[in-house]
Amino acid sequence: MTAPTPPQLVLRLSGISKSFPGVRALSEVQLDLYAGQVTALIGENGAGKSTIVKVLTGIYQPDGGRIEIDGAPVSFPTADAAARLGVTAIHQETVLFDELTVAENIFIGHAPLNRFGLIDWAKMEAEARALLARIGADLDPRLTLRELGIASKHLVAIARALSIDARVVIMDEPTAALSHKEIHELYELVERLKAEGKAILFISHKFDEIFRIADRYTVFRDGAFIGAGRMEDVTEGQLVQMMVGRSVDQIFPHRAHNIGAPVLTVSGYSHPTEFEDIGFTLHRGEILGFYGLVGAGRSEVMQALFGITKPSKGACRIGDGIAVIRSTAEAIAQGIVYVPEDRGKQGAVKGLPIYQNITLPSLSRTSRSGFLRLAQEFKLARDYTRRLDLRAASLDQDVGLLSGGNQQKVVIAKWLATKPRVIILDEPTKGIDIGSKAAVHEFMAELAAEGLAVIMVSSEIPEILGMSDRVIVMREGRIAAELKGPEMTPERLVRAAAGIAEAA
Amino acid sequence: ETKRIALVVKALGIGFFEAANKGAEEAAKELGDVEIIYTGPTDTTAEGQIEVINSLIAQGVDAIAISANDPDAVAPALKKAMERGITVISWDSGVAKDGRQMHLNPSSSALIGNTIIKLAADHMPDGGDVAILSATSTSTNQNIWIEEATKVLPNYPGVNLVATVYGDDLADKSYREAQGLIQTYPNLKAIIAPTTVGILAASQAVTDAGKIGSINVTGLGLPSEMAGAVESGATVSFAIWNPIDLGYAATMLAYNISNGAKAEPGASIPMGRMGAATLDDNNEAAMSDPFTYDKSNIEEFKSIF
Amino acid sequence: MPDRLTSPLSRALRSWEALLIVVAVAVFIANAFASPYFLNAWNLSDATFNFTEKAMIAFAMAMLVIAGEIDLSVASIIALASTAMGVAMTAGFGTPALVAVGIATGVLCGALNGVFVARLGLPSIVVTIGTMSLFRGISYIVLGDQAFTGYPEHFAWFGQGYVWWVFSFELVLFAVLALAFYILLHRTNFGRSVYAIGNNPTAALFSGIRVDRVRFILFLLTGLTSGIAAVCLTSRLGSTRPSIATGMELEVVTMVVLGGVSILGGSGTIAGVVLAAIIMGLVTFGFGLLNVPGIVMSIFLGLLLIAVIAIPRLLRRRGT
Amino acid sequence: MTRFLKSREILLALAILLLVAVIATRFPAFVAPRNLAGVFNDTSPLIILAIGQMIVILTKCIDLSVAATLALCGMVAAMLNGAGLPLPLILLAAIVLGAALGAVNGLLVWKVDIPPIVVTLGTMTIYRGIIFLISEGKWINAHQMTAGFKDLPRTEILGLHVMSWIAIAVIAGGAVLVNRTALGRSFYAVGGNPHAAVYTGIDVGRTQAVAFVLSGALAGLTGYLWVARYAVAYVDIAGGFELDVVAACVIGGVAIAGGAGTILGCVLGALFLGVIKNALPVVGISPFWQLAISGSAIIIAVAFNARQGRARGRIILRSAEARA
Ligand SMILES: Nc1ncnc2c1ncn2[C@@H]1O[C@H](COP(=O)(O)OP(=O)(O)OP(=O)(O)O)[C@@H](O)[C@H]1O
Ligand SMILES: Nc1ncnc2c1ncn2[C@@H]1O[C@H](COP(=O)(O)OP(=O)(O)OP(=O)(O)O)[C@@H](O)[C@H]1O
Ligand SMILES: [Mg+2]
Ligand SMILES: [Mg+2]
Repeated sequence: MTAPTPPQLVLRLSGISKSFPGVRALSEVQLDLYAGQVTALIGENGAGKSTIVKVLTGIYQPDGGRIEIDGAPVSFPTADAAARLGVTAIHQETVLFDELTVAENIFIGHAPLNRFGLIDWAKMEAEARALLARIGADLDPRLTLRELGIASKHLVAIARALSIDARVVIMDEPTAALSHKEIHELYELVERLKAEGKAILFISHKFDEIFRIADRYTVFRDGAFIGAGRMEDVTEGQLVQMMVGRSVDQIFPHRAHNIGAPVLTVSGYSHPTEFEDIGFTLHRGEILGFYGLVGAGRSEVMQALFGITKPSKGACRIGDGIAVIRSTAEAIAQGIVYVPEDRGKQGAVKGLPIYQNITLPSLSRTSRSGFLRLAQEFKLARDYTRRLDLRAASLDQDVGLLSGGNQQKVVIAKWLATKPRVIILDEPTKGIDIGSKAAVHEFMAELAAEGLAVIMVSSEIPEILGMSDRVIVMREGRIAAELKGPEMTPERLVRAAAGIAEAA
Repeated sequence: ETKRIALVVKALGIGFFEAANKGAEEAAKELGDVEIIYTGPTDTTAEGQIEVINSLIAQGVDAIAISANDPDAVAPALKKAMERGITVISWDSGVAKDGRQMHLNPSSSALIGNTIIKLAADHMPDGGDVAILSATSTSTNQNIWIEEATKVLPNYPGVNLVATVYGDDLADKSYREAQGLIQTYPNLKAIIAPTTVGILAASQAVTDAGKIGSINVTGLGLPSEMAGAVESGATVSFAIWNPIDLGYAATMLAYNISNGAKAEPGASIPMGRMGAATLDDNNEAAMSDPFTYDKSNIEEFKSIF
Repeated sequence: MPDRLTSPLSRALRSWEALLIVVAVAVFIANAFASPYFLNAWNLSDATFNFTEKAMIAFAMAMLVIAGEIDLSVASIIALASTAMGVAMTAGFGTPALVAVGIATGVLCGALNGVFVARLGLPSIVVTIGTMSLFRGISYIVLGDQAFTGYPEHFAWFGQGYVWWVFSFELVLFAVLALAFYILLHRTNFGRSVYAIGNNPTAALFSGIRVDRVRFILFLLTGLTSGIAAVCLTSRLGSTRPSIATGMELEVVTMVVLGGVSILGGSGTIAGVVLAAIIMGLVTFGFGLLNVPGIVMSIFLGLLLIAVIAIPRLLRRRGT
Repeated sequence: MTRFLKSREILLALAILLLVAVIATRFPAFVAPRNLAGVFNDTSPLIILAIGQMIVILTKCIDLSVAATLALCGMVAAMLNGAGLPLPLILLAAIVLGAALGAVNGLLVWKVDIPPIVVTLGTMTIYRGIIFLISEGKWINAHQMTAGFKDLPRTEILGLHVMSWIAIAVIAGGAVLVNRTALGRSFYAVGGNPHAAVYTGIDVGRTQAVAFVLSGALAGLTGYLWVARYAVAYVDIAGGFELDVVAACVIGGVAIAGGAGTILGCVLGALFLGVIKNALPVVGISPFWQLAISGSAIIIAVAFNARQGRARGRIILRSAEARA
């Protein structure tokens, strides 16, 4: 084993820490990136991967630690500064401008200028077209971004990152929303960047992908550095062990599968732009998993069931009767509740205290003829927070001050307090720590055992396989497959979600 | 003990009322035991005047002499003032009858109405179209003068009143309204503006439109403000009574009534150097005739008010 | 886990309302020293007319702003409601009918705003800038340069009458509405949903709150209180002109913001608005007693508005 | 440039043409080139202010203090004229003072983080009050101004008044600024998605402050023009004009939530109001109708714009993406 020349160290982070109110996102982590090599950053949700990306691109200022480029200490006070020092990133969430054109989104902040110092639109569009071609995206640079779907937006974000001539390229889950073909084009691009000698940081939850393109790995767990090394020296099992700190199959609770009568039957649900011909049946005591890539449209279907988006056709039966759900209030009255994916925007009402969050959908029960009764509210809140083992200073603490996992508990408590028949959990463990995650899983199992019908939307294969009785896979707004029992293998899930034909 | 007399004006900062205040101070000096409180809202609203009146009531002033923005809206507040023993008179722009003890017109309304038409007619020997640019549509005095002017119109054959528009005593709005008149009525011979803001804006508009000589702007204005227009020829002549005299007379009347003079029909109440006011059936009196200014005398007066 | 972190008392002492009480007391004492006429029951009673009508609207406006909306058309609603009363009076209606017409016009105007904002989803600031012109514009079309005068004698009571001793009808109505809005905002499910919507409209919708219905009702309430204020103001002035209450919307919004209601929605109390109303009333009255022109008072109020919002923010920044 | 000609602008232009055509059928004199030039000239202050306001609104702010800034700068210009300052210096002073007043707004928004509507509500009364304090409430009338001071905006060059030319220059400058400069594009970015703007290295607060400075400077310039044109300065000039300015923006399709709007739309919005204002007296409709008409125009415009720009939601179905 003789490497011709040892790879050159470009960027070194050491002792980097970052805290948010109530969360220590990074504690003294380290990370090395080498020229011409792909380093995979691995860790569970909430491990701090995106946080380190933001530190590296000047979005967040670290609380402590050193950043060195070519051995010289540097700092990134703004996003601009990071770009000037040759660091560029494709961020996990698409941070783009809906009202601007594709070309502008790619070049905003460093648009090509003509000799009068004015933006040269023609040149900008030509360069944008070239960049898009380079990543194999067939997009008109003059479209406004609003007119694009999520995958195309993601391609624009990639083109933007490449528009900066950088030495360090960071990709935070770049393939999560892309189709099979686009993913392959991205891999080729990564190879080309490598050949150009760029140092690449690649973040992904997909092991096949990591083993395919990465040269090195770094593992974070709960904001701490766990280990790093070369890919050829490690197995998948070892990486998983490092990521979670215990073996995988212990995570999920064992549960009896007592599936009862149908509770909810959906048929032919469609929407002009978001989903088409969705149909399934949900039973008492069942946990039905919904799997798909991010942007597959699962959340939209769930929100239609919950009365937020209106389906253009389709029917829905609850128990024996046809249910017409025109508003969330009607959904709740019918016993359907939805724990949304976006906790910050849709779940918790930050600014209101915990107990008021919990009683919000149950006010009709805690109040008397429209007048609030605080004692009743506290009683209800106490019951459910105790059941979910919520950690907070008091019940009238602002929800916004709680940690992510505890906020999620508040949101779940809020829905359980309505005593529903069907509970839809959209990415219920996204971004919450391992301890809370297990508690949520435990709790879901309990709910099903009590006879509730549960729908769980998740993008994590282990969670889907570990918890569900049955899995529906969605792709681009349609049901791609329904799997149960022995059919439920990671392989088949991934194939169905990505639209790859079954292996013979 | 000094008498505190409040001179309440339509809005602070208007040249006409500043001049009236000079007259009030003159009266105060002459009387010796009078303190003038010169006050008013900063914009020409009735609500603003009511707040001012309320604070004057609270201060327990001896008399209020007001030029009202709205004859009816201020009446309840003034009634309250009278109930608390405060002498209330109106001057310049009047208050509804039950809201004051007497009203002092700067001149007789009929005379003013006639004067403004006559000023226009004198300089249009062949007759033609005239239009009126007034202050706000709610100004009592302007409305009465316009009414009087329309009454005497038949005496001026050939003078054809085509429109009455309102500039709200805002320079820019009056300017635009004047512009509109010039465009709409190609045969317009004169614009009559019975308000100092309006006549200024109208003469500016006529100058800007290049119509000096073909459209004569006339009405009521202050010599100091109108000197330029008379010089340029946009205005041949205009009229006004002396606002200093008006402020002086109002102060004298307020003082005398507050000291026991009875304000009732037929009564004659002295107003210092201005003689005496004789009240009519509505408890109204006129101060003096309007005085006409033109090239011959403007120089003399423009530095006075 | 305890239900409450701190006792309500200690919380109250550190609140915005405490700051306002300090300001109010300071203004009161300053006034008492500055003018010998200030400490007089009748004068103080007269002073309340400076704020009662605005404050009635401010209560409803506070709820609307807490819910993240705004209504700039309130003063124009007063003009239109007053005009409608004038029309009704000319048609020979009696006092009770006049009151009903005024209030009903207010509610209708509110409903129109509500439809545009809650049903059609248009931004309330723009819609109400539009209806602000529209409503007053209709008054101008109806009245032009005319005025309605000669309201029935009984009608004067709403703006000029006294319930008992120095307590005017308007002052009593102000107190009653303050109590009613206090209960509505702080003691009912409806009030709770208003806070939820203001803090996070999406999450409120996801929690089963009929967000649009709540918004619609809030616009009805500003319309209603504007209608009530129109009755009081028309009665107090004894006449209707289309220019009635010009510019009042900004004073109402100032009162609401000064009262500690966040213009971004989500927080604020009725008590704060009551205190802000009293402060604004005392300031205008106090300056009035010294014959300070109204515009100087408004400089003071403008500075007060920016200062009371800026100072806590600057202190917090230095603290962290 | 065709890219900026969205259908919204075309429709608004058609609406204005239709309006003018209808007026012309009854009053042909209205469409005489001279008269149209007059309408444009009368609308110039509104156009200049609306462009400043649009920039502020693009960044998700609002400037309610424009009219007060205008009035204060106009008063100062008139007073400086009285003090004998030469005209170029007066113009400069008005613009610089306007920019400074805008900077006060901007700094309060940027550094103290007070919501723009509250800041400008406060400064609007403060600025007006300052006029009262410095002028002692007195008017400055035509005869107290020098001829040169009054003549500049009404001097005619190539058939248009200087005031119109200034408006045209501001339109051109504004178009270059927002379409062709990095700063201009950052106004859109900041208002369209402040969160993403941070990721592209744009300082949101500073950009907003710059927008206020620009709006203030334009208001300062307009202050001089206004006072010179109408030959009078007093506390209340342009009272309530801020609402006309916001209305012009809204009618022109500027999104009140920020991030969307064009100079052309904004100019058309101002012209729409200008034509109505000028046409009513000509057509013989009582001026009392003007308020109601412009109010209705605002509501129709905002309803129309909202309908056009209605968020289409996420586009997940591939077939739907092409159609969008
Ligand atoms: N702005 C913030 N405020 C508060 N907490 C934050 C903030 N950003 C991140 N966190 C918290 O920091 C921790 C690390 O988050 P981070 O986004 O870095 O995780 P991640 O490894 O990227 O996870 P994922 O795989 O889900 O993207 C999480 O607990 C998260 O809730
Ligand atoms: N068209 C889009 N434009 C911008 N962002 C989008 C778009 N579609 C999705 N996103 C963002 O991508 C993230 C995840 O996508 P989303 O929640 O839509 O997935 P989904 O359709 O619910 O499917 P799933 O739940 O299967 O991931 C969210 O942060 C969402 O805001
Ligand atoms: Mg991440
Ligand atoms: Mg989702």
